Amino acid sequence: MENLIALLVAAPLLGAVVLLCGGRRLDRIGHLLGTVLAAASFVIGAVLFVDMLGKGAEERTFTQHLFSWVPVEGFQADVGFQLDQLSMTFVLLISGVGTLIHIYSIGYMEHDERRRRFFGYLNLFVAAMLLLVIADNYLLLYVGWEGVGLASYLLIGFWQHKPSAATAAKKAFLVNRVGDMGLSIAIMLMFTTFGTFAFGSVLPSATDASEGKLTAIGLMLLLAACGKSAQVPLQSWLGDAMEGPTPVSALIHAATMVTAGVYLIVRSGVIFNAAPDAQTAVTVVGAVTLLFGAIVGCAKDDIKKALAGSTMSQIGYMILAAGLGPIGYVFAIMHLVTHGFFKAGLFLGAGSVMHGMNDEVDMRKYGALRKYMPITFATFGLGYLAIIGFPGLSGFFSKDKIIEAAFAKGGTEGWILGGVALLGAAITAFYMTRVMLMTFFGEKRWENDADGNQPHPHESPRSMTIPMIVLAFGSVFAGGIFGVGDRFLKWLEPVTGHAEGDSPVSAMTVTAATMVVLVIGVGIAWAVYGRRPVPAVAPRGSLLTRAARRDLLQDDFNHVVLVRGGEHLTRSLVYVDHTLVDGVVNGTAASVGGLSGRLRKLQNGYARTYAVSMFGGAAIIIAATLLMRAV
Amino acid sequence: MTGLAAAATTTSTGEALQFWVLGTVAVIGALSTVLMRRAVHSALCLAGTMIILAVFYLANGAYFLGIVQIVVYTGAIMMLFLFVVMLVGVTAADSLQETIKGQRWLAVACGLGFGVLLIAGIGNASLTHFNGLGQANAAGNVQGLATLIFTKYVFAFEITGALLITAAVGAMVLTHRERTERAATQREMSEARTRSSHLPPLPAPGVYARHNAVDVAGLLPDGTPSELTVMQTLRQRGQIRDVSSEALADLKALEQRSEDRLGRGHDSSPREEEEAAK
Amino acid sequence: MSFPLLTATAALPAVGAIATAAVPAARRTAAKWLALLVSLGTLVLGAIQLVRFEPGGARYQLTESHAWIADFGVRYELGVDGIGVALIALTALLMPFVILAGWHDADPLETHNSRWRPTQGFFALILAVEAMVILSFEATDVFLFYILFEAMLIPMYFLIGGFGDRAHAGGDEAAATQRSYAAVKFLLYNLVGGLIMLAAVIGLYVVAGTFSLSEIAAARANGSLDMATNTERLLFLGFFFAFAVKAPLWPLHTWLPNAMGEATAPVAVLITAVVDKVGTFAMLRFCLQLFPEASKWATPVILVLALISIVYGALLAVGQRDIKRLIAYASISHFGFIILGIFAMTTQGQSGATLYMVNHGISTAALMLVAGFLISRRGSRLISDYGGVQKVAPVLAGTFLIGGLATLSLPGLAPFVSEFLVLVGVFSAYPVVGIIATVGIVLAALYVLVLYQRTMTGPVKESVRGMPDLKVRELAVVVPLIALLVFLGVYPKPLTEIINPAVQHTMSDVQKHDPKPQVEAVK
Amino acid sequence: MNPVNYLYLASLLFTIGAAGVLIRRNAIVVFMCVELMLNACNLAFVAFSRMHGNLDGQIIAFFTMVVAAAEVVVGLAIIVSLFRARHSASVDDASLMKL
Repeated sequence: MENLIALLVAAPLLGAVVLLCGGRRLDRIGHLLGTVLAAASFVIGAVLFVDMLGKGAEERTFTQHLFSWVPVEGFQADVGFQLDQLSMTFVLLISGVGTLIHIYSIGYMEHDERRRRFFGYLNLFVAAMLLLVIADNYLLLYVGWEGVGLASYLLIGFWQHKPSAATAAKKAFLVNRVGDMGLSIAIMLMFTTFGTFAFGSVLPSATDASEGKLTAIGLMLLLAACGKSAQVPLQSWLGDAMEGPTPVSALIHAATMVTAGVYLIVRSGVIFNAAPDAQTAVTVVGAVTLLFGAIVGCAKDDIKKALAGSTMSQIGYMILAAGLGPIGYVFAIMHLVTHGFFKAGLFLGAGSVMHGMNDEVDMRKYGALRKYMPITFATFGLGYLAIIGFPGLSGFFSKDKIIEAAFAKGGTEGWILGGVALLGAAITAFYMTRVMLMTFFGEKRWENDADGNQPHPHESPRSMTIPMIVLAFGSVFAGGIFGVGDRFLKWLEPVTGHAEGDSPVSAMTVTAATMVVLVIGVGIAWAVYGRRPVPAVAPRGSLLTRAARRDLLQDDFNHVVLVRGGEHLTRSLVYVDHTLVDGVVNGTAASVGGLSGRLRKLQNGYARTYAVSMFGGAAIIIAATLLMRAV
Repeated sequence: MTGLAAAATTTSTGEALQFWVLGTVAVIGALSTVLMRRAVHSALCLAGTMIILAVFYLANGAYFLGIVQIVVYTGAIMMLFLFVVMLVGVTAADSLQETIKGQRWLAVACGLGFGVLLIAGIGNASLTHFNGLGQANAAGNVQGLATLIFTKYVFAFEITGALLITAAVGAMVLTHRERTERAATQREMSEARTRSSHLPPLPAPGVYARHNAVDVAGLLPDGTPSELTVMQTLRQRGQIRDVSSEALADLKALEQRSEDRLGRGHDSSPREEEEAAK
Repeated sequence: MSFPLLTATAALPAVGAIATAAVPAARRTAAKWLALLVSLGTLVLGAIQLVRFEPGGARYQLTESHAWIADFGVRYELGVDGIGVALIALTALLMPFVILAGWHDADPLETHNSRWRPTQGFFALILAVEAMVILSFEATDVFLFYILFEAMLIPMYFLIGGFGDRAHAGGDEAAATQRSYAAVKFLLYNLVGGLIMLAAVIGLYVVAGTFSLSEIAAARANGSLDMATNTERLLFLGFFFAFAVKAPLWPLHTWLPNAMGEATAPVAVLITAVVDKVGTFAMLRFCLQLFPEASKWATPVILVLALISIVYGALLAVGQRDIKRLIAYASISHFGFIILGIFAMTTQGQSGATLYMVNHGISTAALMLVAGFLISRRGSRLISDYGGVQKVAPVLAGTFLIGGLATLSLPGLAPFVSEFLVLVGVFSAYPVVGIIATVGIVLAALYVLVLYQRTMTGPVKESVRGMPDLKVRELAVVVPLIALLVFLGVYPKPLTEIINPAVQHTMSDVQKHDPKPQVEAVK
Repeated sequence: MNPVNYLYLASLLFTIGAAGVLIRRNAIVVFMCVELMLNACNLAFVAFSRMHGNLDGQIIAFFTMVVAAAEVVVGLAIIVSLFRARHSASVDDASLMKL
């Protein structure tokens, strides 16, 4: 049974290779092939899951060693897989949501002539993401880590003819590379500290290492997580990544890839547990991003960018939870899974709306769509309720637990983190209500597109609505299934460990507070966007709004400091290379040339002159010989 | 074989006398070779020096070389030189004026330095012990050389043979002129002649001239000298003597003198001015 | 006596070069096929070497030794260790692709007269370079190596100066001027390095009394050869300078962008993927083995220079406007990594560096040759003349992207393995250096993606409209290279197994050991 | 008299010949001076032969003569063809050995 693990990756990888190398012949069946292979992965995952359930908690770790990858003396990197409860959770999420989005894409990309290639990239992504979560060592994880980065790059830039898409793709890859730098340094640190980087060796012996080393490793892992999960300060790529096709945003930039950072931190929990400073850094990053994303999400008029801000913010919750240590690991993962459902559903809903509105993304040009797209409205609405934490839906269970855990951190820290988490919940309620109201309620503010076509909103084809319905089910019930009876906690505890914090406030109080802020958030949003008509042109807004529209000036900072600064740096270096470094070389050559120009005049062409120098030379040699003999 | 004994260990008074007298002559001959303005004189001086050297060879017990020096070197090689000198122009005298700046200074300085160094080197070396050639020449000098040449140096000897052949071929190649086009037939030559401006026979040397030497160009009817009348070799050497102005100069000198005598110093006729301008 | 495999591997292309040069003017195509067949034959011989080489056996294998210049103790001594055999395999492997890629690069123009035979010359020169490079990887006699090290400049000079891109922004006149400038610069720069090395070679002979690597090593081992510290340092610097020019290391790099920019793409590949490797190879084989103490003495400075190379090369690559010069600067950055790995003096660093040499050869060849195909279509090397190629020639764009991804060391492709090994090796010995070097991987992503974005994406430019996609010949060049990149990225073990023992020997030469991990981790 | 004097004479003649090569412009005279130098060498060889008591020196002198003969043949041929081409036997006229 354990030998099936490799097939999890192999199936979609095969799909990617066949679809990308197969050429036009596969255009007609490419999308089906891709979907089938993604589904195969899910089936294998489910089989393994069932098998795993049948075993005791201690025997639930499956391993498979394929071959020795890079053996160089002490450096032994293997290609081997480890499938435990944590990985299993991810495998099911990735292959499950992945398959749904494959199905959705069949309809969404129907009119794109490069659909085959799109499915190839999607398969590549699924393969890399699965590799990431089932790798049994950090280096192989790194392969998957960069692999998803590549797939993300290819998919964001899928519509390459748009310069904005190409730029966004490049930006995503570059920012991720900065994070990857962290991961590679972390691996190097592990190698020098432990002599290995396999989970099975590093994690059990982590506590033997000095705290300084562990803090360094932890911070580097955090840097990696920031890059991949779009956390401050490496969050700037996520908003731009919305240039990609919407299924991509749903799968990669909402449900799976961006949560890889959370996986990394939870997986390395032992290291963080022993390095409190690193943990604090994680919580700070999570808390800051939580607010940052939420504020950005409030100001965006582009529906996908608003959702992207929301993603950032929700992952901030997860990172915050992961930073809390054993109190929060399980809830981080639980929120990750529920978020995977409802955020994917929301994005697919957004895609469905865009599909019906001539690819218009500005919410100010939507309005009153609930009558035209009932299924989309329903599924989007359920996702909305889930994300704001409406009692009984999945977001309620997972987010509530995180807020509780934040308070349970204890001390001033606990109060601050808990407060931030509560505030975040309020803002979440606000911006999601805003999205909901601007899109589905109010009156029509539709406009013709650039080609003058009038929008004809209609419900999407079945291949698109079915995945949305399935995800909506997940959004509604996942939390209940996981949360009731602490099923999810028991499932994951053997891997991540769990501890109950000593919360200064009771669980009931937290839940009540959450409900209060939720109502406040929804209320404000309704007051602003529900009671009066939404202007079709965005008002100037307050200073904060304007800053938030520009990602809180982060992009301006990047542009001025990194882009412009980098341009100046490279330009001046090119100049230096040309004039200074090469100048020395050419100068030497020129001076030698000048000198020989002078010396050349000695060559007057008269043989007799040359004879004199020969004769003189002979005389000098004789003199030298005599002198040598004399000495 | 009396000379042999004398050359063996010591130098006789006779040899010393011979050395000092002939050596002086040899040095003078060498200097003359360098300093004579005419190549033919240089060649003759060199030949003299070489003969003296042949005598020295004999005195040093190198009988074979002495003879070879006279027969081959002086007899054959110097004659070859003389031939070429003839070809190039036996009467041509070189200017000894130096044209390259500093060349003479440097040459003299280098020569002096070189000579001084050589002589100092020889003086420095301990060359007191003389073995003499008595033993080596015991079976005869020619036989001794032959033994060496055909045993120890046989390869070198063979190679010099090849060298000589190569040299002979090389000389032929260098001096031989390949005819690059078909030889003109008599008809073509006559046609060319007809088209040229020299239909009548070419002037003979000395026609209308005041000299009958071969290197003096004949005068054309209008009084200008025609170089065509001089043989090609002289033309190429640039050895055409121009005597056209000599007569005028003579005439002018004559007139000058008569004028001086008649006391008409500064009053000259238009005709004279015209001639002076020429 | 057994079959002289090493001599044969070098002799085959040498003979092939002469034969190709002798092909009559009218039989151009025959010359091409001949060159291709010879290079394939060499590849077979290289593969036999790889198979016959026993990783666990003696340090130098398949050795041959004949007296050559007896008076100076110069011998014709050949032998390969794991590093050499890997690089020979790389050289033999790349040549057929170089020849195939340059199939039409040297066709005579209409204006040339019929006796002009550039095609024969081009392929003969390529084979001559191959012969000399292979022999230099095999030479275990310092003098023999020196001669080859210098001699390979001659065919390279003619390849750079004689054959350029068909179209040039400044017209034929400017193209010829710049080409000859580049060729002369290449030649002079390397000759200066070689001259200094010659002095050091003679110095070594004076000190050691022999040119034989094995004899010197033996003399060092039994203590009969004890160099004075200063002597050793001077000799080391003499050797290192020549290799640093060839490699090239900052600030001796400026000849490379000119040479690679002006040469045709196959020749540029020859420069950076094959000839320059001789420099880094020689650092590993000669500098470390002959002068271990001096190498350790110079390490800090060399590490700093290598770091500068990495960052500086990458930054300059970002600032380039010319595709080929960009790749050249990228190569400078990569050579910085290789030198860093060599002088980290850890097993991982040196194994990684050797692997890097092989992988860089393949990845640069892939990227450069595709760039060459691109340039040959449009006749311009300027990045700004392209845009949206992806739309009209997707296969070309795809292969270009894969070449670029290999250049930026994407995991799963071969260069990643080597780059990571180098980084780990450096980091375990010099953590700060390792961290700074890691910045290089971000910059690598920057220049590759900027290049890809500007040429391949965006709206289709008028000038690239109707550009044909890769043809069969071009695919035959690119696809095997990419397959190899993937294979070596996933399963580099066959190579590392050959390289590791050789690196162990080098490590024992310099008497260094890998630092021990602080914690004994459970297994 | 000491036979070393022959060596002094030889070096004197050699130096004179060398000076002649440097000073004279007429190719034929230059060539003659070269011959003078060769003869001076021969004299030295003969004297050495006597000094060492074997005939090797004479052999060398003999070979020198042979080579000189060959040299003269070729050299004069060159002078003649040079003269034909340039109508001059001056060595300074053939000053094309410069850029």
